Amino acid sequence: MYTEKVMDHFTHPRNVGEIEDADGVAMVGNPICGDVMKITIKVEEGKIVDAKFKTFGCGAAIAVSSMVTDLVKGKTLGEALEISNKAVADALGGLPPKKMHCSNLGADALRKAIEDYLQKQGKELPDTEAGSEAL
Amino acid sequence: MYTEKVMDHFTHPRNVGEIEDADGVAMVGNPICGDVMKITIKVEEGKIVDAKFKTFGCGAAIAVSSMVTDLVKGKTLGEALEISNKAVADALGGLPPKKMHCSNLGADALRKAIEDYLQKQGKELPDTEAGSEAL
Amino acid sequence: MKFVYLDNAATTKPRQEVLERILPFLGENYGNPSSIYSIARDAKAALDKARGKVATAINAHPEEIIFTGSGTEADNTAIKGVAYANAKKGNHIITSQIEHHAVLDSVKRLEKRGFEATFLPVDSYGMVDPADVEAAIKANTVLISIMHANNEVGTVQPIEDIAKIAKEHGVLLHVDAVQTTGHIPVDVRALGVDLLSLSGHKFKGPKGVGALWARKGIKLERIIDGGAQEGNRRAGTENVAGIVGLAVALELAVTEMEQEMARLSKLRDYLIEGVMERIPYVRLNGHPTKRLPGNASFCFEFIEGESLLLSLDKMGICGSSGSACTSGSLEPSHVLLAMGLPHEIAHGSLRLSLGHETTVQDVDYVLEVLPGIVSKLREMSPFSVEVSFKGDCKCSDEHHAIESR
Amino acid sequence: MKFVYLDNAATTKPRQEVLERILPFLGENYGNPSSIYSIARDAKAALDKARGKVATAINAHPEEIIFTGSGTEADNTAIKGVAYANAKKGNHIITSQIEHHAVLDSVKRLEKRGFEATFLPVDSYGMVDPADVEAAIKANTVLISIMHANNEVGTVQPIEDIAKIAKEHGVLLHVDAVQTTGHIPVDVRALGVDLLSLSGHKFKGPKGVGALWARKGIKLERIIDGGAQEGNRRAGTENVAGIVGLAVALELAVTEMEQEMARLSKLRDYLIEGVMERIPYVRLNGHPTKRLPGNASFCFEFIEGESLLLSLDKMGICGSSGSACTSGSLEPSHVLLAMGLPHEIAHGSLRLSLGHETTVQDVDYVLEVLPGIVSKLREMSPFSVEVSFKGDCKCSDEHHAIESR
Ligand SMILES: Cc1ncc(COP(=O)(O)O)c(C=O)c1O
Ligand SMILES: Cc1ncc(COP(=O)(O)O)c(C=O)c1O
Repeated sequence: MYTEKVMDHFTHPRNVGEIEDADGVAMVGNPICGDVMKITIKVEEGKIVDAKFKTFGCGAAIAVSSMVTDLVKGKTLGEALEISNKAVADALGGLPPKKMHCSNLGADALRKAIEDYLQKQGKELPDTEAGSEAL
Repeated sequence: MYTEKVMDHFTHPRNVGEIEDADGVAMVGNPICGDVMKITIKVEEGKIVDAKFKTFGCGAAIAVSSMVTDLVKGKTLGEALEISNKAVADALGGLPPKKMHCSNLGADALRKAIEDYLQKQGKELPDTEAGSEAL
Repeated sequence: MKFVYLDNAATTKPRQEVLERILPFLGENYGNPSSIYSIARDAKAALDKARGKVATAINAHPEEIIFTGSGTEADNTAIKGVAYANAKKGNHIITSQIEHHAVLDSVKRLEKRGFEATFLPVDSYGMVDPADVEAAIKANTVLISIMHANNEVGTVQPIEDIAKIAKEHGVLLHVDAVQTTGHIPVDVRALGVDLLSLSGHKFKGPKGVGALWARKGIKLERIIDGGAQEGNRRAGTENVAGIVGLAVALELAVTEMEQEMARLSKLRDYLIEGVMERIPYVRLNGHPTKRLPGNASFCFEFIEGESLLLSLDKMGICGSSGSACTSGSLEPSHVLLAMGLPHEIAHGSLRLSLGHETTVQDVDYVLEVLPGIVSKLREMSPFSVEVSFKGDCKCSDEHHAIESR
Repeated sequence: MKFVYLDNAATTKPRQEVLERILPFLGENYGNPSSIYSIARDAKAALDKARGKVATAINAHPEEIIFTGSGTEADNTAIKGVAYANAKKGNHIITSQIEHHAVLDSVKRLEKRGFEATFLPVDSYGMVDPADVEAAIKANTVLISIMHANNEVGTVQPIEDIAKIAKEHGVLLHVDAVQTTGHIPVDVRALGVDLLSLSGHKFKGPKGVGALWARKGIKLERIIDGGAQEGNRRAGTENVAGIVGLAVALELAVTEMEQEMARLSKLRDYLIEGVMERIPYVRLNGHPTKRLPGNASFCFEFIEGESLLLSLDKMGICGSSGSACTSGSLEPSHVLLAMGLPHEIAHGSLRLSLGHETTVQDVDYVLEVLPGIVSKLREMSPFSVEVSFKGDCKCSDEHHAIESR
């Protein structure tokens, strides 16, 4: 069902928790559907220096959360915004087809957390392709 | 499926053949249905002294033919007329339900052979119960 | 690693005795029961013997037993078979919201074919109220189908009471006894029902073979047409090995039933109590006493069932969940929802079903391992933290309103 | 006593290799493929592997394979499944008079549900004329179902030609390949068909498991409703052991096919020639060359099939007959009748079907024993004597008029 990579991230999830003085916070998903992801990020000089997650959801949802928080660390906001749900799934060696939609919310959560950060800073969310340079 | 008695009569059928100068002959059944029985009898002094059969049909039909010709030998015509299809089946230890109707024609054949004999003699078929004494 | 199989409601390990009795029919005794030569007659005799055993086990007549390819097929045959054969009498069917999909989907199929259906609600224990059954009966009702015990939460239904009502109103009653046959007494005459489904793999027989009992005289249309097998009620060359295996397994299960019921009920209660004691924010699903001897079903708040199952699997424990993720659908278990559980609680369900091999050591191991797993998942959950701050368990209602902020 | 099994068209002896591969799934590997823990995933993997093997064997995609509980169920699923799912397009179905009852009775069931059917005739060899198929197609025709080879007389049908016609007219074509799969090449793409049924026990797999291949994109309604197994196309816990066994058996059959076809065809012709030489008043049923490698089917005039079978059984020879007595109905084989044989001749049919274990010694034994059995039964027959007096075989027509005199 799940790849070894998924099982590794599920069994040993990276970056579990909440950053107390987070610069950006987001929670996506819906408990009614069975998947909720909360991401907190710490931003320094345009770079994500830390990211943590808390997730209510299936194995895929947890692995995705772990992977996305791992992937994003050290990236600029622009780079981080380029990470797609598909890229996270690929980094995990793929997800079962039926999990691609419901549990693959990592990139969405990350994006919302960045949005939250930018909003707090009074900045606009950049147009991903063109605007990433501006950050 | 079949009792041992049926299989015995099927494997070693008694009285196969045709009596050449038979006193009574009958053929019952229908090849379209898969069962035809021909019985020839020899009558002496109101008694059936010999009976033979030829049968086209299934194992049950052959066993029934063998059994009825065996049962009837030495019997008076009256006694012979009392033999029912059911009695033949019972003598064989029973027949599978679906064989009771299509293949259990021995007594019918015997009766017709006796009728044939009586007709040739210019006699009437007796009323089985009451008339048997008269023969 | 330890291996603790607690998913006996999903399927069971075939008994060694079953395997031994099956083997000849996968080898030397390969005759087709419909043929007439000696090895075929042996196969036919084995079928007859199996039919007799199943009949004895449920207090029925052998010719009332129809072997099928699964419990699901038995349910389909009962419901569609009765509905079509009795369509002139009426076209209304009553069932419950907590039936297995084999029943629910059969009834829904009939709805698409012009039949009418009522899906009765259940109470918070998953119990059908016989009064609801009676109230639902209409002039055109031909069939009621209520399960003997529910596969997810283990609640045993008041079948005798429903049977009395059905009889009074001249309506046929089908009972899906897939979870009860071989586990608790199933006596078709004592229950007073008209049709009953069972499945081999639920009582240590092989998978892919079931049986439908239909009271003599009941009109039933075949759903699988073809040869004259099974008294013209189910066509297809018989799974002789499977049928023999089912019958042997059922015979053994019935022999040991009284003892096993006592043993398992005790073990189940030990497990339930142990879990409830050790883990906060947990609910027992199903009826506290009127439940299957082997069924323990819980909802753990703030966590999701699939990740719970995966974590248990890592520790060698096999269980199941009504979470949407495990069913392949988007919705959590229709049974838990029908019992009134909110979606997010239903997602956190765990069914541990005990069986013949389950020992007290197995249960102890679960009690040792499960609390840690639940804690770890809760630590990972965005909800449990809030909860532990607030220190009460009512917060679950708020979850409906969660949005990204 | 000698034992010569010549009823391989009825069922076959499972291979030792099949048994060995099945066993773990009746024991340690008992997981339910729908569950998520490790032993369940093993069962799921075994199913996937089996699906892949079957797909490879018939040149299909794995996800196009639906495992069923028999060849009969596969036929039912194909015919009813397509008919219901495409009911909006049309309601006319074309089939032949010589189909297996699984097909015939499925079509007849649909007739009772408002569908319309055409049952095409065959020639004296049991061959369907593709021109008849084309002529029968109407604007509302949605499905054609023609068997690949007939089970009684072995005639192989011109499926490619029929497939071309079906495609031209945009009508789906189902093929019952239960008698051909594993015996002669079955390549669904080369045949150009849309659905195809097969059954495990006909090629040395276990009984009670079959498969339907349905080309991707074909709308198919389930006939067994319930769980989401088999891609939502056939509900019910899978017969994992049976499915694994079917796949292994098919794989082996395909590997050996070329060699076995050559060997069996030779053996079959040796048997046919031997019988025709040694026994008078005998007819070969089916096509002389376009026939299954293992099928030899005869009619012996003046005698009845069941008594022939019983006599053969006494000598350790297993065969079958289209006689009414062996079918449990009052009519002899519908196949022989459709080919124009009179009833009384059809009653005297004998099918000897050769298989993997059949040796030349077996055939020699039959050739040694059969003439004596036929003679003995003919001596007992009221017809054969007349015939031997007359010395010709036309007399059979008179038999219709026989009455007691
Ligand atoms: C041509 C044909 N179709 C269908 C079937 C039915 O298959 P099964 O025996 O698996 O039900 C058979 C064999 O009985 C057959 O020969
Ligand atoms: C209550 C109930 N009914 C029906 C079924 C279906 O039986 P089977 O698995 O044999 O298809 C099951 C099990 O899956 C069940 O638990």
